[in-house]
Amino acid sequence: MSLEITEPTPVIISEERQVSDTRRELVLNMGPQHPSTHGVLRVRLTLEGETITGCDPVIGYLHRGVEKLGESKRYAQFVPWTDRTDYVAAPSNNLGYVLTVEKLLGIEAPERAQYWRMIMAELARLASHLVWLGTHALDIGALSMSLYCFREREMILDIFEKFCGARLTTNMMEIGGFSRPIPPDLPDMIRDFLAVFPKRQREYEDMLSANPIWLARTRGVGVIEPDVAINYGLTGACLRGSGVNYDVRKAQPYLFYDRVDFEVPLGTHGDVYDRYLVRMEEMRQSLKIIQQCLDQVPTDGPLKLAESNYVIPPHDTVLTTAEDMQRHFIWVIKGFSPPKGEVYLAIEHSKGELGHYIVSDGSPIPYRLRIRTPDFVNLQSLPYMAEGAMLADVVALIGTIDIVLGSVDR
Amino acid sequence: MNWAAFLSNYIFAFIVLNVMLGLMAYMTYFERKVLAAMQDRVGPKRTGPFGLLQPIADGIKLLAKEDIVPKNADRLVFLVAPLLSFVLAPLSAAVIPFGGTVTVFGQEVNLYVADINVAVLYVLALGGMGVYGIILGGYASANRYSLLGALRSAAQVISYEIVLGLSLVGVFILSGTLSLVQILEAQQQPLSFGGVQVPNWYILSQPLGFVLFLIAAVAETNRAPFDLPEAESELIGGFHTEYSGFRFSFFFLAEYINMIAVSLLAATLFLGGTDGPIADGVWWLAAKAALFLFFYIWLRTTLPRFRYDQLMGLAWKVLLPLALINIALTGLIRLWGLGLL
Amino acid sequence: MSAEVLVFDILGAIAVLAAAGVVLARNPVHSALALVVSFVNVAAIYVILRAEFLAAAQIIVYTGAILVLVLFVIMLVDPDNLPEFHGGRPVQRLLALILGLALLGEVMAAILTRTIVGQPGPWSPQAVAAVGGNTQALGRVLYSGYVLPIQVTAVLLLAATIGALVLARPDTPRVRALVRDTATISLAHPRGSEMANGVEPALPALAAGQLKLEAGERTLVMAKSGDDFLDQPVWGERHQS
Amino acid sequence: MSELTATHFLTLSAALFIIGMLGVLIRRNVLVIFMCIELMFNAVNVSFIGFAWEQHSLVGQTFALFIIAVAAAEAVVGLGIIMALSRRLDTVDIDQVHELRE
Repeated sequence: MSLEITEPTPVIISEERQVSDTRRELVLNMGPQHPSTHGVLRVRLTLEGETITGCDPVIGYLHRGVEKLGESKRYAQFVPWTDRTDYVAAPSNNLGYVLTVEKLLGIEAPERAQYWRMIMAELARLASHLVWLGTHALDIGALSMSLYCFREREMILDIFEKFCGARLTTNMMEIGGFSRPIPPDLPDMIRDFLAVFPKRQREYEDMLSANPIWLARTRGVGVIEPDVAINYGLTGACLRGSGVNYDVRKAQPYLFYDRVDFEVPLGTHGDVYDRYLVRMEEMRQSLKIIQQCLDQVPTDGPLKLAESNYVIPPHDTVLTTAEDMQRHFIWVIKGFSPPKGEVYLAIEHSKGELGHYIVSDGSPIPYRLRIRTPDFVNLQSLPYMAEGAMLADVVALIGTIDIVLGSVDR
Repeated sequence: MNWAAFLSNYIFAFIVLNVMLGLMAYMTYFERKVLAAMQDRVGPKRTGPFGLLQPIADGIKLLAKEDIVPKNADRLVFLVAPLLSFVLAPLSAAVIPFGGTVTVFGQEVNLYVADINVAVLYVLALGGMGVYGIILGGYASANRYSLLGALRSAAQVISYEIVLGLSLVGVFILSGTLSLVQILEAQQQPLSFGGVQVPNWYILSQPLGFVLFLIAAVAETNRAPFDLPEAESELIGGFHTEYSGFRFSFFFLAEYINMIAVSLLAATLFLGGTDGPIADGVWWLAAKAALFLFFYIWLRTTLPRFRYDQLMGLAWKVLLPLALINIALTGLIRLWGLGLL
Repeated sequence: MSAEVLVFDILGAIAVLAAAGVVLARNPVHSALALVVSFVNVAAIYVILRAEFLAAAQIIVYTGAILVLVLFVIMLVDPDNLPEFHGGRPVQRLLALILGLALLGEVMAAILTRTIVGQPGPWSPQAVAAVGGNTQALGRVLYSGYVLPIQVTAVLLLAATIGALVLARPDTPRVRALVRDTATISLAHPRGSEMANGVEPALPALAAGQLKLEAGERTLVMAKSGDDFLDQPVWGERHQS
Repeated sequence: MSELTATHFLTLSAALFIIGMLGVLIRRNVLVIFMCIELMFNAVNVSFIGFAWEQHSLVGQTFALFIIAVAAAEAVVGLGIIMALSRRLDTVDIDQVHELRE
């Protein structure tokens, strides 16, 4: 049979449709290579003069089939993949996956490890919010904000690097705790950061919060009513910006969030400015959480769950004791096989509720691995917000839902 | 024909033009350095000592870049448009007085290229003509979106040109003339204000006019919070999207020359150009112009961008009425001053 | 041939050629460009005729504003579907040409055989210079004998702007017409929606300490625990648009 | 002809006026017609200012100023009409604008 290769139909870049005798509608294509779409997002806008009448985001340019990959990797091998989804807050992704697997296995990391996991997750939240603020302000025109935000983010990345060797793709969390010891001067490094950051954050707020042009560009733009936010399934700052009180750390506390005192900021108008305020306040609350964790974390104690065939035995005993060597050998070759069943666990990621749903058929490889990333869901509200907005607002709207295409497309 | 006077004036004009072009080149360097300093980084320092050769390096780079002309572009207009805005920009330095008259080799040389009666209107006319570079650039690149971007920025420049003109009427009322040389002289006699020697600069007697002029000047040169056309290139396609190579640098450099020209104008009109507390001279003018240039860059780093409708709304609903009120007030004060009221 | 006449002739020739270019150009944008060249040269001629203010006014108003508006309209009217060059019937064109040449002959005859009548007015170049220049002299003349025409022109310009606004007012695009009042959900955890419709979600009764951050004029509400404000959503004024 | 006299600017004015008139008669594109009208305005201005120069009086220049103001007003309204016209009939060919006829 002849394999005729059909000429690919040219992608319609723009055409003008005659809507009514007097109005002409312009279809405009923004992206996928575009400075302010935070990655490879393409937005097809239909315009009427200056106002947007239709907007549909086109995604999939960064789809790597992470979930399908999950069905061919053993549980412990999949952790590096979780960094690559939301590459801006990798520790949070690791945490989400690892906690879900531990829930499936019915085991729990030692107390010291859980505290350190909380510290790293909150630092990841700060890093992610700094990237959001920098790019959001840059899109709306404040050039220097991105420079200042990335200067602070450097300090966090240095902490990650000291802790796990990598800045971005941290791959720091393992099932059952941490296998590497905590560097002794890490707590002081974090305390220095906690001392410097509030002053820097006040600098950001001096630049933006009361800046008339910033207020003009963000107030009343992209308003989402609370009920609409819930119906769209929005989570994180997008939901709390409209005043709905739902934070996974408070609703379903995991790790030791119930032992830590912090507050959840809620907006009152649900526009871009409110989401900006909510995220800035979240940064301050994260500082408070990290401070309390640093005070409460036991300075010694096991970092890794000991005898359990779900956990790789510690290095020092592998070579000396036969039993550990054998366990290490089986663990590496075959991996461990969890009980049959399914599990869903959600954590409060910087962008919203990050959920992992794993179906295990008892084999070392999960039967189904579903990752519910927050910004994929939050992105669905873009058309709702964009309708009726001005053309120049699209940039602000993309910034306010804080999407990273790695986790949108997976 | 008094050849000596003509020759000296010609030489002076030649010097002014070259200084303007040189300043323009080093304005890019100055901007990148100041921008970097404000953003906690270093800025160019590889090319030559302290990166001083950076403008030359940029120039060579742009010369080497391929000069693409879009297929169905309107060739002639496409080629002329950047030249138009580049050539018109330095002309407005011709009316700016760099000093009084000085004798060099026994020849009377007055330190301004031309003292025409309608100097400020001449500068406004050049501003008005500069719009053509933008419109024709957008039209000629044959793509629908750079055309829309060009029309937007043209509308912005026209609206702010009106505000610019009206904001200067206050100064004309006080100085009674349009020629910059006479305006400079009018600012030089210090006012004795309750015993205190206060320089009679128009910034003191025309604060509102000064602020309006500043805002309109920033908008007129498509800079800082009003740089929508540049941002527009992300959304709609600014007028210089299709340009590349040295042709693009004409647009790019025209912006800088406009900035320098407007700064010189602002320094002369409102801060008493070459008039300084100790020794009057062109260095005072340079210092004041540098102050304004720094202000341009400062705006660029800190302020976010206006949206198009806010930008136009600001011009027509806020600045224009303020300018008219300023004119009325200055007129009344002037009449009261002359005792006619 | 004094230098003045030479310059005048050059400028005049360019102006006339450019004017011809306006009529003959195939693409309206090119004819607009030709008109710009013609106006600039005419402005230069005004300077020769010692009317500097008029020259500046000509460039600012004619080329700087009117022609830019014309270019706007040319470009907004989608220049590709313009009528074919010289669509008029050839007979009409020929007739127009003959008519034009006849008129030109008549006018030239009148010009060449004219006799200067009336004695020269008061504003000799020396008098203009004494007053301070063309602008000052023009100001004196305008505001001594022509105050009424100025007011009339002002009213005319006002009428023109209002007229233009009415003409160019875009018909309102259909924008966010729908009022979004989907049923609200009571929020223990978002289980079901039994919100009595018509109940306006109000700001929750706030305990004293909870209203926290005075950001701009916008206040953030700080929730201490997961089940604060769960009875109904926190909401400012409902967005009717 | 060595000295600048009235005939110079009058011939220039006449030439511009004739060209403008021909343009109005010949061309079918409303916008070009509009530009030719501006050209005729300009021709009149040249003669006004020429006479002001010759008669040593500024009255001519004041009239020229008023003409510029009126031309601006006319241009604004004229272009508004052209815009509305082109939006409704989607053409700028003056021949097709004949709804008021018959």
